[in-house]
Amino acid sequence: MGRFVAQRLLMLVPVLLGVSLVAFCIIQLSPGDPAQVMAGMEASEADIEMIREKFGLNEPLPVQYWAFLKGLFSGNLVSLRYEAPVMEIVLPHLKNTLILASMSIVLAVLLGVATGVCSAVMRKTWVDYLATVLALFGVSMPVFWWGLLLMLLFSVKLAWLPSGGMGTFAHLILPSVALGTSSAGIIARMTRSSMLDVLKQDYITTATAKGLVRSVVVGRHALRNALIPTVTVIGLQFGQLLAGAVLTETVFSWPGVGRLLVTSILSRDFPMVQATLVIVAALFVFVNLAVDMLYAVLDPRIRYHGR
Amino acid sequence: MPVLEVRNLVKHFTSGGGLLGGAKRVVRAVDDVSFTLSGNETLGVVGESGSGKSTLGFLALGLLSPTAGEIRFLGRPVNDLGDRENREFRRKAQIVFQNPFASLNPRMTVRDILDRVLKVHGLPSVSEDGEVVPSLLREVGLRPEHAGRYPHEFSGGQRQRIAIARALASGPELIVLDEPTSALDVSVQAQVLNLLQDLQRARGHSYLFISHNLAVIRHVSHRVVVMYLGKFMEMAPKERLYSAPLHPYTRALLASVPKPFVTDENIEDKVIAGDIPSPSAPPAGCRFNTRCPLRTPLCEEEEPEWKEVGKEHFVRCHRVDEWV
Amino acid sequence: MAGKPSSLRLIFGRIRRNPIAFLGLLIILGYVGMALFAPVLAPHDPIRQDLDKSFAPISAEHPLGCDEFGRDILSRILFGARISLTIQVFSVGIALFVGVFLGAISGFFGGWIDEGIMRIMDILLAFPGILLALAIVAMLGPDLHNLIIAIGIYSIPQFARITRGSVLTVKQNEYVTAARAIGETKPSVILRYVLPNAISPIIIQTTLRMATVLLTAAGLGFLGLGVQPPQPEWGTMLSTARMYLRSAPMVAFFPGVSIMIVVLGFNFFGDGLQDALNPKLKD
Amino acid sequence: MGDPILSVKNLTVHFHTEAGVVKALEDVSFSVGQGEVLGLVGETGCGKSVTALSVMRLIPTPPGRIVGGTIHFDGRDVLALSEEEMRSLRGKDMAMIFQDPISSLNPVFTAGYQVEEAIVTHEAVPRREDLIARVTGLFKKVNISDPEKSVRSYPHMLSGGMKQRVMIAMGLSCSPRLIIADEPTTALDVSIQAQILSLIRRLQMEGGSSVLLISHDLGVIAAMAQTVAVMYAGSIVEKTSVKTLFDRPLHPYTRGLLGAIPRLDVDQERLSVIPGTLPDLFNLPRGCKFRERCSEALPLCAEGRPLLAEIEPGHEVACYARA
Repeated sequence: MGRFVAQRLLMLVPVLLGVSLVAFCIIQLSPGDPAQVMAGMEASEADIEMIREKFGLNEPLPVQYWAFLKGLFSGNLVSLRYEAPVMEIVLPHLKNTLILASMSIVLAVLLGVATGVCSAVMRKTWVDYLATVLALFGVSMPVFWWGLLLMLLFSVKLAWLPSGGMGTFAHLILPSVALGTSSAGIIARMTRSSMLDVLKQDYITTATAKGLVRSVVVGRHALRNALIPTVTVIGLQFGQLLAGAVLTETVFSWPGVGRLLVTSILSRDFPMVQATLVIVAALFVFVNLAVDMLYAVLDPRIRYHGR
Repeated sequence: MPVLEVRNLVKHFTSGGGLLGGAKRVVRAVDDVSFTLSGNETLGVVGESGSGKSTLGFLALGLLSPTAGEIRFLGRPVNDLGDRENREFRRKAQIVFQNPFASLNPRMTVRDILDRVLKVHGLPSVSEDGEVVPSLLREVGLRPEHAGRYPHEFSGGQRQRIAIARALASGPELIVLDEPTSALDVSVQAQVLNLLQDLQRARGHSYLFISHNLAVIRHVSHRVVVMYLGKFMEMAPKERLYSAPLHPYTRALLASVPKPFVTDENIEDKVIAGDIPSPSAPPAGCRFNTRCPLRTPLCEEEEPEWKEVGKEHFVRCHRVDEWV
Repeated sequence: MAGKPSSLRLIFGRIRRNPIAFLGLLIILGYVGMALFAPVLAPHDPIRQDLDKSFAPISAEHPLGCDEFGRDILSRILFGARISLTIQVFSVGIALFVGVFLGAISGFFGGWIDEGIMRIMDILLAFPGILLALAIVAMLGPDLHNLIIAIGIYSIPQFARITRGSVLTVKQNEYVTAARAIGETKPSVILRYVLPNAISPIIIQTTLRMATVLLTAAGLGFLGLGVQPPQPEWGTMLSTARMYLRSAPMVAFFPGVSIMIVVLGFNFFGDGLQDALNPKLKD
Repeated sequence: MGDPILSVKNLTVHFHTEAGVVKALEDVSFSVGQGEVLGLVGETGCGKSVTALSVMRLIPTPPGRIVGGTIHFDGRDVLALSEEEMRSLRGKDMAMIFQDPISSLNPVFTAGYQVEEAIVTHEAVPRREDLIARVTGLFKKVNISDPEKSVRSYPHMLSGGMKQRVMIAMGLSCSPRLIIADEPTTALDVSIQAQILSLIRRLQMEGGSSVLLISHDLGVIAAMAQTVAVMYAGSIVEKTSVKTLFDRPLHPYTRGLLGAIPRLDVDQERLSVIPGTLPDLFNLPRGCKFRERCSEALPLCAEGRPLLAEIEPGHEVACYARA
């Protein structure tokens, strides 16, 4: 198991380097002069020169990349808008996003797995059809519009819940429901299909043939196996939630990393954009690593052999 | 000149290793085997799982490259053929697989399947006996009207006939048959085995017939070789191998097959004890020593020689001289 | 084991018998019709402003009412379908072409080619969901072309992965080895034996991807990073309508509903297609 | 022998699929006596596995449906039992061993746990140590190497032969009166097959259970069974003692089958074949199902289905040419 973890960690290195390179390129590959892009169209020649100086844009690219990497962690990379080291800004926002995403994933998993299991067990009944349609609705709902609808109903019309901002638990409810809906739908579909797959396996017949009650056959023998592929999907959904946060946070004025990213893009705060992208991607990569570990716990075949 | 000559052939599969891939494991799938196959001859290769018999077939066709050793096809080394020679080799050496449900492209009609062989080798689609595809189909006992159908419209036995027709299409000198009847029912198996024998009589090609079924091997082969964990244990003309087997493994194997008639013998008395060891960790010394009832201390230490004990009869056993 | 390939008629029959999938198909057809015939169907110019009619309610002349600049919402929705369909077709087209190519050679050849391609895909996939598209748009600047490129690139890894997986499965089949044994060249093995049998998951992914792509494009529009106003892109329309949510909620309602229905159509159809192309899940 | 432990009468099973109705079983009747080993032999599609699953009431429904006939186990009407009554029968009084030990064990639970489960479902075993001791004892009984370690092993860590032993231990755990073994050695190597067959035989002799043994391999049947029923396309065509069947087969299909087997002990110039293929189960022909492949078919054979009839004492055949 230790070696398995070490192996996975080592495989992350090139991915993380690649991620930082992509973020770094965002400025470099923009059409035109990077300094001009960062300064904006109306900037004076002097402003542009200052930016060029400040970000070392005259240096050769590898040097710039190295400086960028160092700057990310040393505090040398400074936000144009906040005029503070990027990390100092990103990390508090990240915490807020994690609160939102965690709540959403909990909702999505509870709802999705339960729906998926019911759907599979009651296959081809009205329960299954209803669950299928609901799940597909969930997947198809544009998160920003769904958020607006929820806000319209629960805060504008009914005034039960706050329409935006962060503070109490009540503030968390609407954004996390809006954000988690689509993931719940995807998890439900995945659970259903892997459950159907597992229910056809020979070992399920074996379990029935030895006289186990149906609930044990389904709840223990089938679910345990069906969860293995579902866990991967849940990991990927966590990434989707981080990304979906960009939209949800904008709708609900949630002070998270998603909104930070959008405002930074709109205000051409490129160091901020780069830092946000790197941090979110790195987080996602580590979540996937954690999912791989969980996978190994669930599946003894991987636990002993590695993959 | 023999059709196929194999000398000291070795194939190792390596898994793991690398930077952090864990302990390197080497499976010695085929370990130092030699044999020849003459024209119009059938060599039966029999063994249990992990014996390396299928790997041997793939090696013989150049579908896998050997770790060591030499394969000559019609006198030419297979390992370093030029482009043209390689094409020639592909034309003259063919294969029929075990599972007729997986060995035919489901998206091609029977005609397409057979035509492709002709096209790849630039063979004419019309010969002096008329069109090639219908005559191939007739030859394997199908009807020419079947040409326009897709594989899934046929039963397992019929599909295996199509696979055989594909192998015949390029006029091969050697056909490797990799468990060609193992997926078929007994009554269909009999049809296919008879067909294979008829085709050999008519065309004179050679078969390398791979199977786990000792009775099928007896029925079709001229000579038989018994494999165990990558090694040849015994090779002999069919009559000798089945009437006077010398290797303890061959004997035990023959005894443990349930016979289709009622005997007074008990199945209990015929059992070879123990599991087949993993091919990635074969026992030292003689590979059969962990299960051999006649094992001596020597068998656990030293690998026996591949000895010729009679005409065309080879055995790999330390104690073979005691019962020759 | 190689299953029997389902004929088009059989697949269509299965879709016909699946009400959800069939509804999806109807929605898609309706949507494509809307996009194609928008100039004929639309009662008004989608761009021309008429401030007198600002927030005009639903009427015979303006079946869905007017927005803050007095533009006819129905016409904007109809022309919006054109924009979304354009984005969908071109971006999925790019992704399909590049992704299937990369996935096929990756899965077929394996080894370092596979390692290399898949590590690059891993890097792209490390930016979840809309983020990669967002980053690319941020880099190139927001307009229709860049949006198509951005969404196209962000969809490539999905197609590459699906294709690779499918090719790996198909490659196991003995008919692929048999093709090598009769002397087929590698390109011929890929094109004649592997890809035709690996196509089902790719088709399904294409349908489902159409849904995701529309959501992403609309999302970018909503953030102000998509197609720019006054173009009637649905997400962009929502973004401005949002400011009048309390006073004129219907203006935000219609573009949202349009997005949802079309996405639903593709998801319904894709889901049904999944069942129709994989009869193993059926009895 | 007394009353049979299992008695199946006129069992008819249909499968409703997208392509039509498969008549998987038609009027299948047989019985298994106390302590008897009945062999059910036939080729793919003959319905032998469907028969086994029907007895356990494990036919997936839909698409499968038992449309007619009765199954009595120890005098009780199996088809009339409630689901709960049936459940308490399964694994306790009748147990099943499946063909493929690799896919028949749940990969995420240990071998020992899966056997434990079979016990605690039917019996109250208050102490955990007793339970583990009992499972370890079962593992010893079926000759699993290193039983103490194997109970804690996951299925993928065991060889195919060992997995099948675990399945047998599971089947035996509550000392069932009937064991249904569906091709128990088909997935195994020859040398392992011999081990498993001899194990089943030893356990059957010791425990006195009855066995319904299903196989396509006439060799396995000859080695194991006392009575044999030969199935073809959903019907039993011949039923008699194992000795009579191999010495004096009467049904043309049985004869053809025996002639088609390559022999280990004698040279055969050519195998005799049964021409043609299995009839389409979606669309069975009128008359005898074997008629189109039969060299002895009479005009009568196209008229109706021949029924199983006792042609000589203890020898039943369904054939007009023998009547």
